[in-house]
Parts: sequence; C-alpha cells; structure tokens
Amino acid sequence: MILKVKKQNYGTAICSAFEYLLEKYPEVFVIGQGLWSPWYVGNSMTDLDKKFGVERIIDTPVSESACTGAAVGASLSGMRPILVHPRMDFMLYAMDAVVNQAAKWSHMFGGQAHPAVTIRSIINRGGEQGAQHSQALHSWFAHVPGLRVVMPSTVKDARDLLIASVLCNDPVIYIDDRWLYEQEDDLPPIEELSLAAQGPACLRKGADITLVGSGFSTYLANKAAEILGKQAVSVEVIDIRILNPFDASLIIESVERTGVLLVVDLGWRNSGFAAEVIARVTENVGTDVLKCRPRRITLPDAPAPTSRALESRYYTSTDEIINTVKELLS
Amino acid sequence: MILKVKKQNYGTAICSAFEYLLEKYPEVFVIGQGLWSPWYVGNSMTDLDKKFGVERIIDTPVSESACTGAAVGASLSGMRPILVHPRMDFMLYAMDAVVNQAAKWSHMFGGQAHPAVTIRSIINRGGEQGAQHSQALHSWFAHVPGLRVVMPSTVKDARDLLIASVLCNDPVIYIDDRWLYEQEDDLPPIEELSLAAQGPACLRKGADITLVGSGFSTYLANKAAEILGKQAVSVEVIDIRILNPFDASLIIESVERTGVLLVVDLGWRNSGFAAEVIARVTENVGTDVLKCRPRRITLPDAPAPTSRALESRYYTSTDEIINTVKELLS
Amino acid sequence: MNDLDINQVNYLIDPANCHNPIYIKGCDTNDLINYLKMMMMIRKVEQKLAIGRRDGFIGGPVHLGVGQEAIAVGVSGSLTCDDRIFGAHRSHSHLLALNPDPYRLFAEVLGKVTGFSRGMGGSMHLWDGPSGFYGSVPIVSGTVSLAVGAAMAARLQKTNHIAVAYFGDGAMEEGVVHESLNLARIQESPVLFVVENNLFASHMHISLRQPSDMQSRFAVANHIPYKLADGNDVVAVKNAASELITHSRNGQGPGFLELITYRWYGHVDWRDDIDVGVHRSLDDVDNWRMRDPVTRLSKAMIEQGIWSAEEEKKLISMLDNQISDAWEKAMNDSYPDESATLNCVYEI
Amino acid sequence: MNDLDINQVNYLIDPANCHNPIYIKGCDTNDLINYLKMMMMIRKVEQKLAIGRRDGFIGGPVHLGVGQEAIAVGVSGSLTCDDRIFGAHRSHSHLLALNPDPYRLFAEVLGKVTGFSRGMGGSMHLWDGPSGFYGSVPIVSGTVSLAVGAAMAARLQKTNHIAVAYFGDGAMEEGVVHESLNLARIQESPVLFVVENNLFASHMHISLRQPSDMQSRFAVANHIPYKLADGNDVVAVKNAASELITHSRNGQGPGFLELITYRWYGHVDWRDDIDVGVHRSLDDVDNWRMRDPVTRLSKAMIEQGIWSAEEEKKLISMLDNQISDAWEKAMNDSYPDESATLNCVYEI
Ligand SMILES: Cc1ncc(C[n+]2csc(CCOP(=O)(O)OP(=O)(O)O)c2C)c(N)n1
Ligand SMILES: Cc1ncc(C[n+]2csc(CCOP(=O)(O)OP(=O)(O)O)c2C)c(N)n1
Ligand SMILES: [Mg+2]
Ligand SMILES: [Mg+2]
Repeated sequence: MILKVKKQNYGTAICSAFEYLLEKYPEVFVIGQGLWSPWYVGNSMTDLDKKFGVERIIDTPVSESACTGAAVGASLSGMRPILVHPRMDFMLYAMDAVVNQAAKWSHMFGGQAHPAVTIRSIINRGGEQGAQHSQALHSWFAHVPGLRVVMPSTVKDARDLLIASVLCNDPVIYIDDRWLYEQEDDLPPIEELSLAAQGPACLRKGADITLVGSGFSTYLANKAAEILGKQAVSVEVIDIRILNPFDASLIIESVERTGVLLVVDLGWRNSGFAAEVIARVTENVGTDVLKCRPRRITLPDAPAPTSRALESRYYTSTDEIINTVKELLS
Repeated sequence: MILKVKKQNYGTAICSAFEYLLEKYPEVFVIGQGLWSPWYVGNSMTDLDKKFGVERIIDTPVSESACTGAAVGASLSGMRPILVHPRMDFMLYAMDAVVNQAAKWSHMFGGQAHPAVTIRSIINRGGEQGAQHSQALHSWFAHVPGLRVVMPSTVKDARDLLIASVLCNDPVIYIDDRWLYEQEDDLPPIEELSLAAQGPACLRKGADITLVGSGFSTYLANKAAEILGKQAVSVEVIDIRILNPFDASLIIESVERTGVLLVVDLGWRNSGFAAEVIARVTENVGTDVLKCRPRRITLPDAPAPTSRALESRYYTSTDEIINTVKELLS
Repeated sequence: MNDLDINQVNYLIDPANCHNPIYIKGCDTNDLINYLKMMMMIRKVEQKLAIGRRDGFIGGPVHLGVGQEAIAVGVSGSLTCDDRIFGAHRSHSHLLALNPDPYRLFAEVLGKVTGFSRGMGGSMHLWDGPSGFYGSVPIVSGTVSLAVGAAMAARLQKTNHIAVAYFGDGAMEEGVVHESLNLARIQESPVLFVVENNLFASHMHISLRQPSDMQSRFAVANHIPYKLADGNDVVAVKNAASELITHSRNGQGPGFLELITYRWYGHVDWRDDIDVGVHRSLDDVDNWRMRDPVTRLSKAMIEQGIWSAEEEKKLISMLDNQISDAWEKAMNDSYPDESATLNCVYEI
Repeated sequence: MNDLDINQVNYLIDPANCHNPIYIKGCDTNDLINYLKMMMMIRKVEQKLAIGRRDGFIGGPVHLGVGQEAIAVGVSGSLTCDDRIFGAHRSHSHLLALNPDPYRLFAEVLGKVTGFSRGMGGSMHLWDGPSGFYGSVPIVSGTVSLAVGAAMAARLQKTNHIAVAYFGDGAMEEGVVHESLNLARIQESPVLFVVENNLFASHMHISLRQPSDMQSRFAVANHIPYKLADGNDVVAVKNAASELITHSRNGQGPGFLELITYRWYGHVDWRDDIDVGVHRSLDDVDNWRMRDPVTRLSKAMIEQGIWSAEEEKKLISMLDNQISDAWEKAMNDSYPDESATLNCVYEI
C-alpha cells in the first residue's frame, strides 16, 4: 500500500483535523472566541466558518465560563463539540465547567454519561504580552482526574491527536503552542487513533541520557538532541504527549537504560509536571540506576515579564538544554 | 518570663486570630459566604459579626468571582481583607481573581503595588458530600508564582500563621481542613510572625525515616509516628506548612540523615505536591543517599465518591502510613 | 419589566397571601389528579428522606424542597423524555416528576448501586438520562450553562427538543448565569430557565443579597420572554411553563420562568433552621405552610367535586405503602463495588 | 429603561449622526481648553505609539483608543488622586488623563525601567498609584470587581473617595461584571462603572454578541443609577460623569455611565482591520472619523470665539515637540535589570 504523503505545518495540520472531523461527523461543531476572524488562531482554522457555516463554527460573546459549560452540555446531548480558547489564560474564568463539571461528570453519575467535549486551549506567549497572556497550565489540568490532557509536539500528532481527542468520549484538554506552528512535516493519510491507547512516545533513540519534554519543550529537546548527536552524545528523546492519565513506563524503561534523566517543561517549576516525571521515575527505578541526580529545566517561578530584555531570558533554549545535558554527563 | 498558656482547639484558635486581627488592625475586614450564620465554618468564626459589626464582617451574595476580585481590590487600597471561601471547591469560579490578578499584580507593575489579601480556603470533605464538595487544590496554588500558600496543621499554626498571612503584603492562600478542628493544644500568647520567614518545620525528630505531610496529612503522619515510636521505629516528621514559595532544605537535610522518604499528601497524585517533594529531594541529595525508593501516599486519581462504602476507602489512614513505613524499612 | 409584574412579586412574596384553594376551572381532571398524586408522592418521599437523615441512615446532606413541589410537577407536565433537564442541589422533585421511582431515589441517597446514579452520586448528584434528567449537582449554578449547551445541541440536531435549567434565586447571583442568559439569547437556544425563587440562599434572605426580589428583571435585560407565577400553584406553573416551552419548541429561543415559593425545612436536612436563616421566622414558615401547594390543589378539587376526602385517604395510604416498601428494598441493596472509584473516572 | 434612552442609543450608534460641533454654552473656558489639550495630547501619543509599533520599536501589542479620547478626559475632570481608577487593555488615555506624562508612558510601552510600571508591564499593564491609577490589565473585565473592592475600602475607610472601572461592551459579557454590579449595589459601594461602548469586541460587532446595543439595561436590572451619553462629546461625558460621581461621593452607592463611541484603528496595533472586523466597513470608520471628539470641540470653541486656528497650530507644534522629545528620551532609557523577573514576584 502506498501512503499519500502531504506536506503540512503544525497549524495547517490542525486545520486539516478540523476539516476531517467536520466533514465526517455531523455531531462535531466548534465554538469559541475568534472563529470568524481570519487571524485569531494563526493558520489553524482558516475559513472553517466559510466551509462549514456559522451554525457549526460558532463565534461567541466574551463569556468563557458559559461557553465552556455550554460545550460540556452539548457533549452530553449527543454532540462532539470542540471548544476553542485562543489563549489558555482566558480559561481561568472557565475552571468550574472544566474541573467541577466536565472532569467529574462520569464519576458522579456512575459512568452513565460522558462529556465528550474537547477543549482546545492554546498556549500563546512571547511578544512582550506579559503575565496574563503567556501561561501554560498543563500541570494544573494534569492534576485533575477525569480530564485527559494532550500536548502534541509534532505535526502529525497535532492532527491525529486532535482527531483522537474529539472522537474520545471523555473530556479532553488539547493543548497546542503557537511556537510550534511553523514546524513542517510530510504527513501520511489520517488514521483514527484511540486516545486511551496513546501515551508517551520515543522520538529519538539514545543511550547516554533520557530527555523528556511535552509540547514546545519536546521540540527544543529534539533540536538539542540533534546537535548533541553530532557531538557524539547519544540522547533519547521522549515526548510525553498525554499528561493525564500519565503512563510513565516508557520513560522509566528508558532511564533504566541510560541512568540519566533530564526533564524539560515550559511551565513553572514548583508543583509542576516536571516534578511528576522525576517522582515517577525515582519511585520506580532501583536506587542504583541513576548515575547522577535527576534534573529539570523549567520556567522560573515568576510570572512572564513583558520587557524584551527580560522576556528573552525567561524562556529556556536549546543551548540551556545542551549545556545541562553536558553537565549531567560530565 | 512566664507565658500565659491557653487551651484551644484548631477552630477556636482560628477564631482567636480573627479577633486579634480585627481588634488591633482597623484595616482588617472579613468577607465571604456564611459569615452571618452560626454554623457555616464550624467554631472558627463564632459571633465575629456580633462583636465587630456587619460592616467589617461581610456576608455576600453567591458570587465567588466578584467577591474575590473585590477583596483583591480592597487590598490594593490600604485594607487587609480576609476572604473566606467556606469550601475550596467554590473557588473554581474565582480563579481569575486569584491567578491572573492577585498572583501577578506585584510583578506586572514592577513591585509598586501589593495585594495584601488573605484568602482562607477551607477543605471540607467527607460525609458523603461527593466530588464537588471534597477538593483539596493546594497543589494548584503551589504552582502559581506570586501566591504564598499556607497549610497549618497544628493548633498554634492555625492561629499564628493566619495572623502572619494577614499581616503579609503578598496574596496568601491560607488553607485549613475541617478534619483538623477537633485537635486541642495549650497555646502561648500570640506572636506576630513574618510569613516570609516561615517554612517547613520538624514536628518530631527521628532517625529511620523522613515522613513529610501538609495540613491533615501531617496530623495523620504524626499519629503514625507516635505509634511507630512505641514500636521502636524512629520517624522524623516534617510539616511543610508553606507550600509556595517552597523551601525544601529542612526536608533535604533530614533525608540526608535518614536515607528514607515518605510523603503523605491528601490531594490527587498526578502532578501533585507530593511529586514536588520527591523531586526536590532527589534532585538535591547524592545518588547514594537514598536507601530505598522514595514513596508517596496520596488520594487515588479519582474524584471523591459519595457512597460511604467507597468514601471510607478513598482517604488514607494512619494504618496505611504505618504499613508503608514498615514496608520501606524492611 | 412593568409595574404589574412588580406588584405581583410584592404580592407573592408576602406569606399572608395565597392561602386559598387554587383556580382550576377548565383544567383536565385527570391532569389535576395526576398533579396531586405526584406532589404528594414527592412530599412523602422527601419527608421519608428527612427522617432517614435525622435517624442516621442517610450519611450525606439532603436538601429538601418540601413546599416547592408544584414547580417540578407543573413544569414537567410539558416535557418529554427527549428533553434535557438539569437540576441542582435541591432536585429530588425535578427527577421524581420525570420518573416517579422512589425506590431508585432512595437507593441513590443511601449510596446503593441500584440508585439512579449507581450509588456514585447520593442526594446531590442525580441522573436519569432515559427520562430526560441529564444531571443535578451541588455547585450552585453549575448546570445552567450546560443546559444552554444541551439546547444548542437540540437546535443543531434539528429537533424540537428543549433543555431546562432549574436553579434558585441564589444561583442568579453567579456570573455564569448571566453569561448563559445572553448566550442562549444570541444563539436562540431552546432552553427554559426555571428560577425557583424561594427568597433564600442558605441562611441569607434575598433582601440581603439583591436590590430587588424579582429575578425576571434579568430576563428583561437579556430580552428573553418571561413569565412570573405563584410557584405554589401547580396550574399556574403548568400554564406559564407550557406557554414558554411551546415558544421554545417553535424555534423562538429561550424562555425564563420565575416562580415565587418557599421551603419549609431549613437549607439542608430536616431541621427548621430558624436560628440559621437571617430574616427567617417561625411565623413566616407557618404562614408559608398555609400556602401549601398540595392542600390548595386538593381543596380546590374537592370544592369542584372531582376529588374527595375518601379518595385522598386511599391515595395517602397507597403512597405510604409504596414509599415504605421502596425504602426497605433500597436499605437492603448493596453498595457499589470498591472498583467503581477508579472505574468511573474515564469511560472504559 | 425608558424609550427615550433606547432612542438615544439608536441615534448614537448611527455613525451618520453627531458630526457637528458639540454644545459648550455655559462651560468654563479654561476647562474647555484643558480638555482640548488633553485630548490632543492623548491622540498624538497614541499616534506615536502606532508608528512605533508599525516600525518595530515597540515589541508588544498596543490597543489604541484613538477616537475615544473624550471619555477618559471627561470622566477624569471629576476625579482626584485619592480616587482609585482601574483600566483594561485599552487604557493609555485613562492613565494620561490623570497624569499627562507621555515620557513615562512611552518608556513603559518600550519596556524601559523608567516607565510607569518600571518596565514590567508594557502597554497592557499600566500603574500610577500616586495619580490614582491603580492598574490596567488585558484580561477582559479583570479589574471590574477590583474596583468594587477599592470602593468598598473607601467606604470602610470613611472617606468620600470613589473607584472607577473602565471597561468595554465586550467586558459586559463576562459574568463577573454582572456579579460586580450586584455586589456594588448591595454594598452601596462608591464605584463608577464606565462602559466605553465602541460597538466592538475585537472583530465582533455587538449585534453578534448581544440582543441589544444598550449596556445600561444591566444598570437598570441592578437598580444602579445610570447615564447614557455621546462618548465623543467631552462636555456631555464630563457632565454625566460628574453627576454620578457626586452621587457616589455623597454615599449613595454606585453609578453606571454608558458612552457610545468608536475606535478608529483596528482592535490591536496600527491597522484599520476592516477585513478582520465582522460588520466593520471603511465607510463606517470614515463616518465615525467625522464624529471626532477633538475637532468637534475645537470647532465649537472657535465658533464661540474662545479659541483660534492660530492657537491650535501653536498647541499642535508644542505637543509635537513634547512628544517627540519624550519618545527620544524613553528610547534611550535602560531596560529593567535581569533580577526584576524574580524580585517582583513577592514583596521583599
Ligand atoms: C458555587 C457555590 N457556592 C456556594 C455554595 C454553597 N451553597 C449551597 S446551596 C446555596 C444556596 C443556593 O441558593 P438558591 O440557588 O436560591 O437555591 P435554594 O437552596 O434556595 O434551593 C449555597 C450558597 C455552593 N454549593 N456552590
Ligand atoms: C478574559 C478574556 N477573554 C478574551 C480576551 C481577548 N480579548 C482581548 S480584548 C477583547 C475585546 C474586548 O472588547 P471590549 O471590552 O468591548 O473592549 P474594546 O477592545 O472594545 O476596547 C477580547 C475578546 C481577553 N483578553 N480576556
Ligand atoms: Mg433560593
Ligand atoms: Mg468594545
């Protein structure tokens, strides 16, 4: 069988997932702020309103709380809504619908009803936008049982995990990062995956160190690994992909081989997901496995500054990852 | 100097902190739901409305979001409000005011303004109340830079850390747990502490294992340690007290001595604070320090069930802690 | 918002008014008998719950709506099992009016696996999808926006089904309810907002929480058609609901139904809670008991000669038996298996 | 909400109306000159920001309020530095009307340590406590409840200071604003809610988001006294604001001021964004430019003989110089020290 391969970037890959879903599944609709504007979410939803009509592509009042609740309610009524929050920061207004309602719905009613809602929550930072327009709260959602938390880092995952999220009967927080949009890849035809069967993936085999990331930090990790590879450092890169429920077995296995763990996470440090990865590894591998202390690179425990002078240092870089790897291996 | 000692329980200790603050500081006022009802928050605020007047003890409409924002706004205007959320679960409606506004306020404006607000957020669970009336979200707040997160487990801390929280110029999430209210202790006179100078405390010295808790889990840990003490197991108990900013040095030092770490946390497991404790320890102690893998006891990653048959097993117990300690030491 | 309505609210919130039998002329006799049976059943079920809670058989809180039965019964008269009904913390009546099965309600409240929510919900988390009851939860206002979404779905599905959100005057203070009114209006969603205005949110009288007793002013602000009625008059409730529901089924968007009523018990459990309620007196409670929706219907029917003391006696004893059998049966049922805690988190 | 008001809204939202000079009879000449200077200064500062952004000197987004200057200037006419004023994402004018210091604004927008927020805020996070400007942030509606709290504080402190919350028609859709209106009313908090109704929230025209253009209907629902005025008429704004502010200072609780206006630029940055705005046409923008608050005042003053083309020319050149000096100076300032990222998290 010959697979038709299509060149896409991360943004158009998401867009093609939307088109696939909207074409094939009449129960899919999209709701959120900015859906009738050409530039709100990059190139990830271009012209959906024109192709599928404003009844199914619903732009809304500035009411995150009610819109999120409405998506949950629609999902209990036979629909598969995709709710778009163009910026994760705005979701702070919608936490009740996500955490008290969607995440707990199945449990409260004995598994008889499932909110099959997908909440696409975009990390949109940089550009001197400051503290309220820069947040990455994946660690929060990962803490809430009942939510599935998906962070695609590759172009293929951006597309296929969105489709898997929407076809899944549980509430899913699908998190994409605007910094990933320019990545390009040749994509095979769409394949419908079962989200529950997805977990971390090894993007690059290596023997010296296990480097773990999610979303944009995976992208950086991969780049670092590439450069290190040329310097004869063999880095294994694992992309977490699904933060909740979190299956760490692939990471544990890898660390058992490499004996060295570095986690890169672009959220804050304290009580963040990088700690979970370290905990999961250290509570599962023998005390003699680790050759050196596990390490994490995260944001500093500070809100995002605006001034370009500070912003550029606030986020991590491939260089920092490379240097840390070298330090750990020395 | 002879210290006057007063017998109090956890609830009345909180009440005495309120009285102390309201008497001494005219800029202190209290706002929240249930403040004009005798039974809303146990014995922790009895008759404050009668003693200090309904202008300063303000019961409110069912509007968590605006009330939280209002407390933040008042705190920017020379007041020291104490906002009371009788159940932490209700705060999901107030996350914007807490996370986007209060936590970031100082940072966004270059440290020129400080929201000196204290948000008392009560963990109130058990009694078959179910998933929306049982949550402990301390791990969430610990993840947000700008918030100070305080979890008193002792009667003295319940009083003195509340006072320290209110006198602190940063936004503080003060978390008390209704399951602690019956604890009794003889209290010395009130001492005004600087919250920024507070950190984890060693409640019990020991040589065999470091047992770490926060709030009610510290209470359980202490009880377990007592029983184990009688069985010749020497348990060091550390109460985290301040989850954010988190200073782990006392815990690290302790583990360096005992070589064994068990964390007990009454929040969910995935991406929760227990993972942070494990990460902080393992990334800081030598790889030869730990005699066995670090361990955590947490809630299962599931919402709280209602049925008494399930609820009783959902929460951990002194027995589980004792057994785990023994397992780790065997 | 016209003066007539304001006068009506002022009249209705005075507990001294409306003690007389309700006006039933022209109503279908079978309907009326049905309403009476339903209301009595709901009343007795809740009274049983009060006792079960007092005596320690029920472990969790129960929010009783005794005195408010006419609302669920009146509204449900125009609903079908294809509609999508959402409740809140005080929702026994909302469910029973759709599916009069005391046994499964008792089982649920007792945390038994045979209950409406398979024992995972208890009194505050009820579900019965097949009868159209899509869920009730104790977060105040938590389901209102969900109902709007269910209504949006009904419209996208090109059906004439509607959604219903039952909530209280306290919930009206949550911002998400205001967002929901606007969203429903702009989306022309077929949802009926039913506000049971019982003048209290927990211990707080409405005058301590809002500048006006009248909740319909928010319908006006959002350009949503509304009706205001005596919540203790099942016929008035039925008629008002029916008109708004027809309007929604016909594709004309949301409706708002405000019903003035009162709960006889305290906010939670079986006590009066006179001391707990700010502005709540035993006098008021007694007066409101005189506006009993059950008695006012029964008296009217007897006056009209379509019902008798005899029949009522029979009905009562039938219900008593049914309810005590249901309770016994539920008491003997099993709790959910331990595995349910982990197995219900995600669909498996 | 009476018909007169509705007619007024309908009149004001039509861009073909109100192109004439404003009515200034009886106004103090110095006040008028002051308004004119302020509005011109704000306009020029924002136009400078537009260019700075277009040319890449400014790294972050700027939300320009060109066309809406009369509002901040008119409202600030009744404020003192003891009042507590909160803004949002489009708040350059709110701050400049209290503290006309273009240099510190430029420095802030450029991320320099000499800026209003010490370079930590940029255009969307402005603070100037000493002048009464308590903060602006880009989370839509984020400061509205804070203003209510600041007003509660003013009352507890037994002062006659007030709080002001500036927000837009989009923010009105956030639930927390509705909660805030009720809370302010029940607490009788001296807060002025100023709604700059520019008919758009980002790309969405108000008709796509709400069933009515008139925001004051929510003041009515919450029993808050309100005023409705032409937001492009500085005298009308001043008079309406002044009346409501007096009322608040006198202990009579909150006020609500709705001002119809329009922004000339797109939602963010320097472009027109005709293509981005749903229902936004170049025709509309051109028409609204004819309702320019600056020209309409200047023409009225010239007509009255209290102002001349000559004086205006001088003023313009003075402002041009002041602004270009301020910009140059700010451009040469330093960025905050790297340590600020960690040092501003908590008070130290
Ligand atoms: C978000 C939230 N805030 C507060 C509470 C506590 N609470 C439970 S019921 C209630 C009163 C609700 O009043 P209303 O909506 O009028 O319903 P009623 O009890 O009168 O039926 C309150 C405040 C809650 N459960 N959820
Ligand atoms: C909570 C939140 N939701 C959405 C946004 C995105 N957003 C920024 S400005 C804006 C429109 C606001 O409209 P309005 O309040 O009328 O102010 P205007 O831009 O017209 O001055 C939106 C939706 C945001 N910043 N915050
Ligand atoms: Mg009520
Ligand atoms: Mg606007």
